[in-house]
Amino acid sequence: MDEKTLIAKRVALELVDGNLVNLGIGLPTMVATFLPAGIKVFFQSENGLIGLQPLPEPGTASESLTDAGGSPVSFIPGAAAFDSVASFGFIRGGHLDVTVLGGLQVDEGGQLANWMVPGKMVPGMGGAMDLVTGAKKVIVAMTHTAKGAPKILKKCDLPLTSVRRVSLIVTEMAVIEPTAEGLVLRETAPGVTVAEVVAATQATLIIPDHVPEMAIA
Amino acid sequence: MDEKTLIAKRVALELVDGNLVNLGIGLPTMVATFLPAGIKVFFQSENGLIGLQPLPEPGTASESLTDAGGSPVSFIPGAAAFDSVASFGFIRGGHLDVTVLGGLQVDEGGQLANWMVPGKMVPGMGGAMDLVTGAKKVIVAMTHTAKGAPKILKKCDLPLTSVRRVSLIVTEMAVIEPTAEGLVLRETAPGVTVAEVVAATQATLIIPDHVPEMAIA
Amino acid sequence: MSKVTALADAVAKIPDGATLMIGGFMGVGSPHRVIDELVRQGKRDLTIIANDTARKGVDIGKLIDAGAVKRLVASHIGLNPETQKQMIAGQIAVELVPQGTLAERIRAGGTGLGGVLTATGVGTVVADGKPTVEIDGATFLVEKPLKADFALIAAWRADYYGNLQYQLTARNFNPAMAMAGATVIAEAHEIVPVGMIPPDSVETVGVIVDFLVAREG
Amino acid sequence: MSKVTALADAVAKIPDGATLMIGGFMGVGSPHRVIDELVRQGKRDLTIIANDTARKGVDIGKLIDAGAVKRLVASHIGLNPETQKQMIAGQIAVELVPQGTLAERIRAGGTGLGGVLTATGVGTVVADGKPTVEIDGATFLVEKPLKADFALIAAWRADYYGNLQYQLTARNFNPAMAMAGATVIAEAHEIVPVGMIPPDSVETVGVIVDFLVAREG
Repeated sequence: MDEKTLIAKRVALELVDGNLVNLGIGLPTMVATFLPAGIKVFFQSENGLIGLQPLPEPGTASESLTDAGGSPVSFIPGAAAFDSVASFGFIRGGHLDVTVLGGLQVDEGGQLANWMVPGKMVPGMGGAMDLVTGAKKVIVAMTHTAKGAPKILKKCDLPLTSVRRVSLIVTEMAVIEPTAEGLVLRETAPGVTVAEVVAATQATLIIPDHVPEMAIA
Repeated sequence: MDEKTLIAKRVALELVDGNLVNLGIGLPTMVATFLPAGIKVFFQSENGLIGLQPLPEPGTASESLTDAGGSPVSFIPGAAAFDSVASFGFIRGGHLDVTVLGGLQVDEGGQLANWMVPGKMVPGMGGAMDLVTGAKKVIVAMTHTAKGAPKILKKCDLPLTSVRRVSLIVTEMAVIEPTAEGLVLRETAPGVTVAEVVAATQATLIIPDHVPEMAIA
Repeated sequence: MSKVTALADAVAKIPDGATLMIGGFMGVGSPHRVIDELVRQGKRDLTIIANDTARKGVDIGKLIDAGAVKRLVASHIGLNPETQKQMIAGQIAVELVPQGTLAERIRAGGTGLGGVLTATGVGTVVADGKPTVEIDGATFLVEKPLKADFALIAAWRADYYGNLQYQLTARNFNPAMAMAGATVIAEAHEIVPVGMIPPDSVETVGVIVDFLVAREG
Repeated sequence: MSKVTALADAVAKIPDGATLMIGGFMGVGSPHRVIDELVRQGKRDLTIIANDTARKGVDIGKLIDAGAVKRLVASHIGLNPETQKQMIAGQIAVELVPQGTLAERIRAGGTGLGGVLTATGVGTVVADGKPTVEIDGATFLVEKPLKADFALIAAWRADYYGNLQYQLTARNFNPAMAMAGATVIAEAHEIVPVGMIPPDSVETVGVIVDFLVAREG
């Protein structure tokens, strides 16, 4: 299993039947593929849809229906469309149960930076600041390191996406929960030791007596 | 012609083709009956409709369609329904061309009091404060006096509806325009003298050299 | 995932002392059956947020008649003398709010905004005790968001997921209140299979509706 | 009262230097024909308020390619390298705004609110230089309303009065922008007789639309 699949499968276990979920573009989108059996969730696309699903077959795209990345999608029976004002009303108003986003950095305060690298990459924050500030549960799905350098730091040096503490960090090495006391190591990936996670993490991790292995199939 | 008909007919002359107009309950509602020929306006009902018209025939009422007073109405082709948030978005956002409301008092500053008599009548302001604050043109349609006592005063002693200066006062005796300089007497009703208007008005009126008679049929 | 619940069971979830938003405008678009059941179950000490209290013996007026209401936030109570009587007798604490401000405060509560900045009410009794802010030379009141323990909503058509459609002026406060209630109980004239309401016609998204009350018998 | 206007005539009303809101999300729901005509007429020094600038050579991207834009307010420009190039070269002044805040600022401009109170952006670079207010112990940014000289809107269906319906995720910023433009130019896939769109299906009310551009040929 490649690392992105591992991350997506582990994130999928966080979703609860009936949840309203927003998946960021890229890795987070893969989460939809790995929903546990019997779990039905509603996917929101912030450009104005609840009830998004992948295009069922080629040749059925509409120019009036894409995901937030601009790719053609479809909708489930019982879907609803709305404008951008209403869409962010759901997000800001706490009606969104879970958002899954990528990350550039997360720090010991659980604060996320994921929208710009000054002088290098200034794409704009899109909906990320609203999502991280407003969603009930914020899951950061990212690789543990970038070119060998840790992404989980004592303090983010990139501009923050929000001062709000994220709920969970899922990487190919570990599941880490930011708490008021600091970052708690909740799970390690199959074949990864606690020492290896600690070595790949700049931030101080709180290590419970027992750190189980991720329960993924 | 009774005084209410006179007032309604004169107010109707203020409406311009294509205007979006909100008529208050009571006397203002009568204005719709006296639209000049060739003038098409859209009536807004603040409970959620643009394109209101009277019920065309008995037996065609719907429990889902009333005016803001709760009376059954109908709609013209091209009408639109919306919720209370959107309805007051039109009003507050300056999209409403004209509002016609009743008045208890108007003063030399052109400020209107029309929503409560402390200790006596506390019905609530409903939409009046938003209408007077937000409409492009505010027309007060009221009798000139109440039981012989002037209603156009130096200073309102009832609680104000808005600090915004209204655009025009139309009574059965006169048309008066509040300006930065004060209340200007613009027209007198047929058979009413300037001296009679002045006598029935507590506020100081600015009297132009020529005060024409209301041009109503 | 059907949200359909028996009327008595849904209403039984509402404790004495709860804060309820109730949709409707002079009884049009009010959840008639839910209101009758609130009275039948003898709820007490309710705080009601609604545009008005209809007329004596009608809709929300029945809750007033039953002495079930200890606090009321509304824009207009002028057509229900019983409400005014209980207010004057000190049995109901009434907060009167301009209708557009009421709609925006409910919207702010449901969409996570910190408050409403409006010119409506500036310089009037409505402004008493409220902070103001200056923005580009104009003065605005800071009005606080409104939320409720329960939003009681009436719709024209629902599907089993709780997606709702409204009709004409029976829409009014219902869509905004559905967003601002921690728990949402909706009654509908008709419940249709999921997928019957096209995505562009859904006005309240089912994910925010908790209980759906069908027409009896 | 038909609002139908020839494309070239409608676009000719837009002067160089104008502030334009343009609907669409990565080109979905953008007024394609109006944008092409803006380029053809060689407009210069435009300020554009839009969610994004699509891709190079696509929709709003064509205005960027033409060097017609001197200022841009958007939430995301990451998929258009030309926009980033002109920003870095100092040819376009770019203000990046969180997507939900952008939507609310446009809504505030169109509905007469003094600003937006949001937690999104608090403690981040987005908050730099902006006032904050404390409400019940929480901190909110005060974000200013946005208005435009022209709103350029794309709809699915229009009637001759300018009532508009949108489709799925092609809705996005269009309805809010239609309220916030001093002059509104809408293009539609289809124009139908007045009365064909039921009142409950009208999403943008014709009274706020100034010019309607039909599909050519």
